Amino acid sequence: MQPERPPVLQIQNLTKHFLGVTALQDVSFELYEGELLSLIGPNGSGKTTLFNCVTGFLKIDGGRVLFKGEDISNLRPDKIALKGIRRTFQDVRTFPEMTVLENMLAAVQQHQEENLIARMLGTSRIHHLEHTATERARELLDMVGLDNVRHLEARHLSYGQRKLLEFATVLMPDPDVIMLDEPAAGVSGEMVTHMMNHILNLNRQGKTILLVEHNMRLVMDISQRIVVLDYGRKIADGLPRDVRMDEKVREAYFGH
Amino acid sequence: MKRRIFRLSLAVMALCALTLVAPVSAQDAEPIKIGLYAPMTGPIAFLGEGFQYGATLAIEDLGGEIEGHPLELVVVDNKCNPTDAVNAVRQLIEIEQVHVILGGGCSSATVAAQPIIAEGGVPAVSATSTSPSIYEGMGVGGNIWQFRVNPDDLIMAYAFAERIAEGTERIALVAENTDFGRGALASYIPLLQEHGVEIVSEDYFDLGTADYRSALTRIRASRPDALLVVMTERDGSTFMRQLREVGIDATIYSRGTLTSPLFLEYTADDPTISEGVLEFSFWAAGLDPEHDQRFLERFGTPNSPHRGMSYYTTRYVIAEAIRNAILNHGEATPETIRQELKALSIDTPIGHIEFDDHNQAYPFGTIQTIEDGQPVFVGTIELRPIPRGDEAEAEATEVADEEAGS
Amino acid sequence: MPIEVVIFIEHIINGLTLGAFYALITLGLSLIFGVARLVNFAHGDIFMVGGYTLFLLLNLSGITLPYPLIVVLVVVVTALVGLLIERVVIHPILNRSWRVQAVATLGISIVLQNLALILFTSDPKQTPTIYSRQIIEIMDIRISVQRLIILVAVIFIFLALQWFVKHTQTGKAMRAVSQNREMCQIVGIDVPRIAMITFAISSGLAGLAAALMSPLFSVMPTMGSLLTLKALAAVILGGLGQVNGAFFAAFLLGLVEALFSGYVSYAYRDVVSFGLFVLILFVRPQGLFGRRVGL
Amino acid sequence: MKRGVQIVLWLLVAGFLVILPQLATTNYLVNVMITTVMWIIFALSFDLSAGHVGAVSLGHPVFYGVGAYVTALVAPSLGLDFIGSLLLSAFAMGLLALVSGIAFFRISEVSFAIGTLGALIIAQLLANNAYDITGGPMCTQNVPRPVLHIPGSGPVTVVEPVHYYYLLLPLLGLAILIYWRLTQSRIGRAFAAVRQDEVRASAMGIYPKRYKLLAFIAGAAIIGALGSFQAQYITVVCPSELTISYTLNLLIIVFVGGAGSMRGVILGAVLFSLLPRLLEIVTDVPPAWQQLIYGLILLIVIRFLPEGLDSLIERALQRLRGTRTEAKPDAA
Repeated sequence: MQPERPPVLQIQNLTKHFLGVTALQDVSFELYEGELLSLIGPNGSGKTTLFNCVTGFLKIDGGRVLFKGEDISNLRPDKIALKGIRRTFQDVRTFPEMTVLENMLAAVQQHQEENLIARMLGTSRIHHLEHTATERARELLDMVGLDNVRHLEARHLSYGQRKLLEFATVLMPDPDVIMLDEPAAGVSGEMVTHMMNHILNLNRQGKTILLVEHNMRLVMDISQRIVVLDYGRKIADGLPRDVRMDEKVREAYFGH
Repeated sequence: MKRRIFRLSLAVMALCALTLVAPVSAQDAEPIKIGLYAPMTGPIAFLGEGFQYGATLAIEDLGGEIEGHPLELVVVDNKCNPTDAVNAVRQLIEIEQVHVILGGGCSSATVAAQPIIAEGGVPAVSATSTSPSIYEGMGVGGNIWQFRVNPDDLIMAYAFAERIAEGTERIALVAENTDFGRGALASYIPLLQEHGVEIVSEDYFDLGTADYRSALTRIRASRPDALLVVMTERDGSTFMRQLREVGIDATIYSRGTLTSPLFLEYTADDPTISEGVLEFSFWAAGLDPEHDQRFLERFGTPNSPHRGMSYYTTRYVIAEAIRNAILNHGEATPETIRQELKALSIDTPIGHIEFDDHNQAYPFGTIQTIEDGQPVFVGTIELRPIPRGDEAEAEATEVADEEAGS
Repeated sequence: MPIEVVIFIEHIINGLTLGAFYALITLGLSLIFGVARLVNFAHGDIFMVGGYTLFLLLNLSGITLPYPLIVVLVVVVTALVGLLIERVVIHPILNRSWRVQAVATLGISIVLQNLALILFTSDPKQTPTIYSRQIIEIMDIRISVQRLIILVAVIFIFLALQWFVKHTQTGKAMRAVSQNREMCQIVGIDVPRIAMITFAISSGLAGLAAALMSPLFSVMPTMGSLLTLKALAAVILGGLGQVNGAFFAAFLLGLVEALFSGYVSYAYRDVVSFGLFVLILFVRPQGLFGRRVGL
Repeated sequence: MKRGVQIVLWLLVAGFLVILPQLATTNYLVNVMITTVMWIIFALSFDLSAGHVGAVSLGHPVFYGVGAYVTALVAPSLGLDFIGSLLLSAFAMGLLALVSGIAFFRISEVSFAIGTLGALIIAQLLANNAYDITGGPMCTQNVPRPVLHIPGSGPVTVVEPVHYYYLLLPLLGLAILIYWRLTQSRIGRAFAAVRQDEVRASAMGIYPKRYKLLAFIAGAAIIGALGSFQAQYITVVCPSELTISYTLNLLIIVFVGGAGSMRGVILGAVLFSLLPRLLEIVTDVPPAWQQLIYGLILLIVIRFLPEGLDSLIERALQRLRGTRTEAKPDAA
């Protein structure tokens, strides 16, 4: 479908069991550079499990995950993050006792590859990095409209604000792949549009995005391609309008 | 909020001040301060408590004064650890400026306090620390300020091991896992072996142990003729209850406390528990029955080795040295008290007290038993200086030969 | 029967009674952890309060109460003490992190222990009952009736607790809260109230343990300290919050300790039990009977 | 605060600490100062993991006690001097923390806390029972005192508490420096991230175990050195150096002062060390009452000042600066 662009993320025959229950069965698909791909499916279809398997939070029982051709199956989550795959969480995770700005800065620990001693002594290079990071953080906060609350601790933010903050932190290191787990869940209608616009803008700037969403209608307009999961199996993979018409998808969603 | 807490803490402090500060009676002559450092909190607070009882009663019996100088007891908590012991002793010497120090209570505290006492130049008298290792450092060993009234484990083991060996072939050793228990058994084991007694088991119990049955089952299975029990009253009473429950009928030798009035009170519901126990110590209830009675009346709790030794040490040894210091030197200073301790020669209910060149005294060894639930004083044994260190090995055989010959 | 076998049986009995001691303490501790995620370092001190209550009730001037009535009174008193502690200290910090709560219970422990030291001195108090001196002899094994009472009581209490959480309204709510606290708040279960009731029950269980066990030992201010740590080890080994798991872990600890100290050494007994505890955690971080919690 | 002002303030504090013992009239007071400084170091090293990465190691005194034993039992046979012994104990405890940390960080939160407490109990029992090696309850005695080689004069054995105090001060400086650099730098941010949400920290490329180990090892090395100092100061090392009551004290200090705050922890340690002296001297409060008062203070602070006494200072400072204070709900 996007033959001229190389795949960034290849998911091959991914299988995962929980205490004998199959959560994912032989799921395969590719994510191409610059693509906005949505992963949809009813509750319990294995979307979040797949996210956790790709990002290393769950051990994979079968199959593998390739990132830019390199096998990253069962690597530690932090290593996968440092390779350039960043994710958000469905239940919104921010560091509650850090300020908004500190939350942003904490997202670029990978700039600190050099040894701990240098970091402890605070060499001038570190100071420089810190300065650049702060500038970038403020740009991003400005974009999502949180710059004015940057000195507030995250626990004092509203739910919607925290979603935006989590979204912004993912962008901090300028990752190759952005994985968003239901970014619009639990926020008000106005905020949903707001969020979807941000995602669309990001994709237009050339970012590769993998989006998990329960609500099919939300993603129809913005996605370039859609993968549908049901009971841990891939049941459809294609353009939004094709998927919408797919018999199996309709059955999974509406029970016909 | 701040104000609320401030007020609260003020209230707490005021409360403490009101209830705890006792009015000090003013007398003309300069008061003489006796400092006591012992564990007053934590799992072995009972030791410190006992010391305090004994010293308090002794001061009361002295009429609260010596030659017109009022006596004052200052108590500090050494929590039975070296750090707090150093703190406590420094506080006694430098802040309270006491004239003489009583205590230790446990050897980790006593040992750590030694350099501070030597450096501070205040005489210190130990009444119950039985660790042989303290002997080496005292007197000619370097620390001229430390004295010890009670005999140490080696001195006692020399006298008692032989008694135990009469009629005992197999013995099980039981001790609390402290300097007291470990130290005593370390002294007895080689001597018992020398006398040809087979040691069938050796058990150490941490303080506050609740359940002894597993060890007792094992000991019963190994069929010893005798047990040597080295425990204080508190753990000893629980141990003996369970020993009777399991049904071990060997002779019980006790090094410490199993026949003391305090022990009998702990086992008052079943006086047969310590029936027939043979106890070796340097203090026994029968030595001074009238005093035991007074102790019970004064504190509502009976006498014990710790309580008694603290009393006698304060009442006779410390008080006498203070008196002599005043009479012979005109005033009681740490230095004059030390000189008079060194020169002391006095007959007391616990025997004749006179310090050797290592500042060690040799009171009576005592033997006591329980008959029909009552303590029966069997008699005293004369304790003597014993060979130590390098000479010990050589002389040990010599002594054995001598005794074999007599 | 050969003597070795009799001795082995006796060691097993020793292990079971030791396990029963630990289990009695562990039940309440595990219950309150399950429901309120509270690590109660003061549990052993409430046990100690129970011991002193028993001592006072046994020595009432003039009246001699029957032992079963005394046991009930001790349970009531400790449950009330628990209620008081919950209201004054725990309740206001119910939503704080477990660290803060644990430190608060340490504060309670310090206060209770020193209060006991001031009120009763460190002299051990004896609390013998007519059963602690009655001894039964079977196959050359001598055991006091009090121990048998404890063995029977612990099983009875365990079953009663099972019934309680399965068949009563409060019990069911307790179980629900321990399984999913957030969900309970959403469906309208009064979680703080359940936590309060659980704390009272847990304290009552500590009191019951004291009323049954103290006659064999003695009552003193520090009697609960080490026991709390052993019981905490059992709670964690059992899988945090799994009351049944903790119960069996307590017996496991008792048996291991009895056999080790019976056949090898007493001085190293706690090295073995705590060493075993730590080693099992390395291999199974979720405890013996706990399930690994996912993301 | 401007960097310049900060440096001046630190210099003032350092100067004060240097002059302080000269004001003391007795060795007892100097000893109180030494104990106070030791508690500050002890508490700072504990707070590194408990307050910053959220791993409450209730077994922390293991590194203190074993560090002391290493100096008492091993250092003399290697012929090490004061500094050498300190380094040996620090290194040995850092290594022990690395090895035990790899195992203990398999478990977390409550299990970690109780598991490490189990390790402390084991350590104390071993020290008590290994009679032939450690002397058991009779302690390891006669640990050599530090001998300093001052140019111009011969070797001098340190005996006076004042001199010990000056030997201890650099250790305090080092502990504060390590604590400050670890928690104020970007590493500190990673610590906070790990404490607040391990899962999210991993998703951001932070390996939680690495930072937990870092805090654990740094704390262990500092406290190992302090244990070594203690051994050479008291000259006796007993199993009671591995007591649980040290853990209790640490928790009181850190939680009354304010976990995760250097100022709070130092304040807590100073109050903890000086309060009993005041109670002893001013009102002659018996020891059991003292302990009772500690317990009550702890409960009162936890109830009314969730973030410790430090939050009082923080509020006062904010008022001083005139910055608008954002309402902080009492939740931790």
